[in-house]
Amino acid sequence: MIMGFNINQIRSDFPILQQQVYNKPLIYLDNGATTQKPRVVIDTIRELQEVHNSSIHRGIHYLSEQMTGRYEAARETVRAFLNAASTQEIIFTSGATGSINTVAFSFGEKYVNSGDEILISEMEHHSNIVPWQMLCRRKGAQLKVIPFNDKGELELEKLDELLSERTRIVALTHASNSLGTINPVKEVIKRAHARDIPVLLDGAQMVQHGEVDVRELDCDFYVFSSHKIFGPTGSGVLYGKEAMLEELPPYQGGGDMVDQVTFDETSYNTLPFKFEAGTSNYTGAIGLAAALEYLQSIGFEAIGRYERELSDYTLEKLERIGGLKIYGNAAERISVFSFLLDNIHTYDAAMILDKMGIAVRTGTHCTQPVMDHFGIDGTIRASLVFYNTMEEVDALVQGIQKTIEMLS
Amino acid sequence: MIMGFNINQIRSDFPILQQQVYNKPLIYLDNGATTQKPRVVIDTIRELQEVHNSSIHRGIHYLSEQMTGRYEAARETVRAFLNAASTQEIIFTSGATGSINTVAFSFGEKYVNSGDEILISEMEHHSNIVPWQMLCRRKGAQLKVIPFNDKGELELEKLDELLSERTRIVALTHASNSLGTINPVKEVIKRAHARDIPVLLDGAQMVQHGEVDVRELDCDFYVFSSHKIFGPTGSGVLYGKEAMLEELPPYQGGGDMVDQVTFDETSYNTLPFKFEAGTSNYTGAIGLAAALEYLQSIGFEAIGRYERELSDYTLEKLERIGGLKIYGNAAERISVFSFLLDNIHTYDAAMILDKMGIAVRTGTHCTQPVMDHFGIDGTIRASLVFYNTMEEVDALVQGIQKTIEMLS
Amino acid sequence: MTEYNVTQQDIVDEFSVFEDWLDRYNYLIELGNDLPAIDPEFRTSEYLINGCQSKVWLHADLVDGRLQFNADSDAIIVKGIVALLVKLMHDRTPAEILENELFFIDGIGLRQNLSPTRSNGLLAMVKKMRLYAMAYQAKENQNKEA
Amino acid sequence: MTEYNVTQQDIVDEFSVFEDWLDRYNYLIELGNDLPAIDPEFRTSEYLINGCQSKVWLHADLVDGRLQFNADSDAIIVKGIVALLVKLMHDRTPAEILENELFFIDGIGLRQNLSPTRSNGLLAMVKKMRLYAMAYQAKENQNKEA
Ligand SMILES: Cc1ncc(COP(=O)(O)O)c(C=O)c1O
Ligand SMILES: Cc1ncc(COP(=O)(O)O)c(C=O)c1O
Repeated sequence: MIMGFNINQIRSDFPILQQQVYNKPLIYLDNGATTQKPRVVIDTIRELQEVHNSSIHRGIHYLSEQMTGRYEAARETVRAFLNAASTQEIIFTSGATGSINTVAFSFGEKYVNSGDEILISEMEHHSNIVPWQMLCRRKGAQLKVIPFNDKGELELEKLDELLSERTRIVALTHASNSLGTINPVKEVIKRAHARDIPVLLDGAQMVQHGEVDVRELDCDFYVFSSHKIFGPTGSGVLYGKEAMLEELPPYQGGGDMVDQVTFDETSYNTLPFKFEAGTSNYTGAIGLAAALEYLQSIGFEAIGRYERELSDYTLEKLERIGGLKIYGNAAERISVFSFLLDNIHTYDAAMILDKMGIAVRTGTHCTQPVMDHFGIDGTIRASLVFYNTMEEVDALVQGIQKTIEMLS
Repeated sequence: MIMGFNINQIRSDFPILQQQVYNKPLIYLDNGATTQKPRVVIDTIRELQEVHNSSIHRGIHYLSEQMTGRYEAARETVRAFLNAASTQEIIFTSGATGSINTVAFSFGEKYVNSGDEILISEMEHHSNIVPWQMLCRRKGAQLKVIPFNDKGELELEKLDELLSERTRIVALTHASNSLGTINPVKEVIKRAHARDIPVLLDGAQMVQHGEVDVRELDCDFYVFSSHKIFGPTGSGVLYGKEAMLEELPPYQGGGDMVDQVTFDETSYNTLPFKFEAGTSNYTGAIGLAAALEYLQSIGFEAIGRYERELSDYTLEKLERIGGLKIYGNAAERISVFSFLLDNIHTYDAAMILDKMGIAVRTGTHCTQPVMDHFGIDGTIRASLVFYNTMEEVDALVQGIQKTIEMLS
Repeated sequence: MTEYNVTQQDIVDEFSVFEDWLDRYNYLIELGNDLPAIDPEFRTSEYLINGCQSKVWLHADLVDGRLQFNADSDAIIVKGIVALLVKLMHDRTPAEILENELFFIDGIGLRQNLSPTRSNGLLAMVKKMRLYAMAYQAKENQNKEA
Repeated sequence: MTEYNVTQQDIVDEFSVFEDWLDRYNYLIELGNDLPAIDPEFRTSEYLINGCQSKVWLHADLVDGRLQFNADSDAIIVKGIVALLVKLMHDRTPAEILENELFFIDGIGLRQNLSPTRSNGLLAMVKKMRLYAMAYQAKENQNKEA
């Protein structure tokens, strides 16, 4: 029992967790793909649409005023969550993918030229690979890759030789969505900064598992998705240091991101609006803030402690299953577990687990290079968050044993 | 009375319209900025989050399967709404701005080079100006502009000389958000196509007012936003002819839009997924489909007839107010009215109307060139949709008269 | 009812005895294990239907006016469904395949497995089986005319 | 209560007689009409605080240790609020302006008009008035030290 952490209470906050599938209680272990929403988030979105809905910024009427206030308050909530220096540094986007594409384009336009290098890692999600590849192709730059070892840990000893005179930016995942590894990002940032190279961290799999302090990390950019941290879909965050964001050209053009527009010349709005083109997803942003406040009400510390217990328990149980091999055994990890069963196709396993009400994911998890590293096609992935329980882990283990039985 | 069109019934479908502001009934005439949501949309979003929420595509488990099915059904609903030839032509984006930026980038990368020309009009929304300006700057191309006359009608007689050998694309608003003009888009498309120049239509202000048939129009691209057609925020649509979309490179990189990823080489997914990078806003897309189905249940024909009556009534009433000047008097129009009051600052007028519960918008409406055309700073805009009433128009007229009284 | 549809109905009836999903899967696994592996010469990229999450291989010939299917999958439950499809369509005339609706998949509650989002290759395989039937039928008609 | 705050309280009391919003606005319009237009030399881009939806011009001098404000707006209701701010802060020492909280705007229900999203220039104007006070105070302190 974790002090002040009442798992039954917490589960009752999530309507979907009360659900049955195929007449079995839903055991939702696909949180790496997307997380479920607490009632307060669902209610906030409903209330916004029933009582407050209005386009934000520049509206003088009551509704617009109210909604603008709540949108900007949401920005402050996100700022406090990340401990950013100012709300100017918090940009609302369509998601982590949108955030990374924004940086890849804007930073790329300004700072990346032919012959330059972009450094990523071997364990990146496609969303943190492809935008950089597209940039490299456009600019004639080169993609370099920090490899990981068979435990799924970055080979830090290779970092210094990979950081070169031509490296313009390092883009690294804070936590891996397929290996579960938490990367030593502070060390990477320190070494990159020693050479004046900025660092983008992909926090899509980190923020829902532990507190993040962008000033303590000293990262230059940080991105995450609302839907993976118990908030609504279609919303995300790009944090950037103010001085850096000031220098970058805008990404998308449209309403709200401009100051003056003529056909000859357009001047852009100040931060953060310069990067928020068009009618922003204000419902999404305010819903995200509701999710962050919900987490705060439980307490990140309590959540962290509970998840560590849950994670240790899961690892121990999985390791004891004969014929099960875990991919990703880093010392520092989130509660995300990729594994394979001897001679069993992942698709077969997932089909059987599904019919027991257990939702896991199979495939490459958008990290094909991780699969290539191990020479495999994909894995089965169980990803847990703080509303999952030891009993659900037991059910997963039983499910896996039954699967092995059926398929051997 | 329009057959089968019960305005009281319709108003009761929109919870927010029952609202009071400053103890006065809300009279919401800011529909050009964003529209309100019927209960069925609000309920659909709530239900998706309470019962079905799951990431789509590639998930084998029950929830993912269900949600994927609904997402792809939403695509079919949009296809039918636009009468597109195939669901491959329907791309879900973050909004009209996101859609236009997608085309400006992808089409621009493929077809626009130094010295080429992009043709837009003088009445475009900033979202259909700035992305093309940014493209022109990047590629050394030139932005050309079809002017409009003082009634707010495109000067079509100038079109043929503006379409040149170097014109690569025409991007034109279907209906103007500040003038109310419905443009003769079929004629423009015909003349552009005669020279093999593709045409993008910005339907952000059209789709909520009348039926659109992309095949009849024969446009090459069509874009609109969900939040302006009674759907949720953070979602929008890009229609593109399949053969055209096939040719274009992707815009954003990320999960779901790829086929195979290695660090050396990435191959892209098929349409429409090639243009849907990252976890898509599936809640938004399904909510949009719910809004379209709601409209279908009322009937576009009935809506159109009612809006024409409402529009004629409004115009007649406004024209009778002494000292009120309307900007935008095109023969073909949507129910959007921009006006100024003699010697009265728009901000003062909006402040007073607001306190009477009347929500209008003031400013440039993100169409600064339209304001420059008339040499004004901005207008007051009342924009109506099918849930507005003649009584609300009367209240607006009274409010304007009171405003004139107070400020003269 | 056509003989083809009788076969489909038989499959549905066979499955109706299983109340539990896992029993149905057990039966599919059995069927999958019983289906001989595809000839190595056809287990190649040329005959591969890539389903992203599982692979299916399919080869078809026309012998004496009847389609001879040879199919396989790397996932055993998928292979079980493949076995059912082969059981139904193997050694049939193109006309039989084209004139009868495929209903047994729905009837045994496996429709999900034919959804385009399952990315298991089955939907593409069913389409391909019909395509083979169409192609061979067209060829036969041509021959007749010639 | 400081004399500065007494003035603020007076403004709040004055407004409390109006029950209706439109009456309050009528009063603001009167105040706006009564405030003399800013000297043409200050109605220039140099003294402009661009609020996007309405414009505000502001100029300040220090005469005998007291701030002399000269301000205007193109929107009359905004100008009414400007008149109230000038009424309060004009001919005050920098210390008075800096040491007292500004509460009357809230007290008369006009806080909305000071929100950053109103883009009417008022928030920027209030900030600028305080900045002037700070700058002149710093200058005075320097002069004393020198
Ligand atoms: C004509 C027109 N085009 C484009 C847009 C941009 O739409 P959004 O802000 O939803 O992206 C708007 C609305 O603001 C519009 O009125
Ligand atoms: C590590 C990581 N980065 C980026 C993403 C992309 O997030 P989204 O799809 O929400 O844009 C994901 C999730 O899919 C992820 O796990």
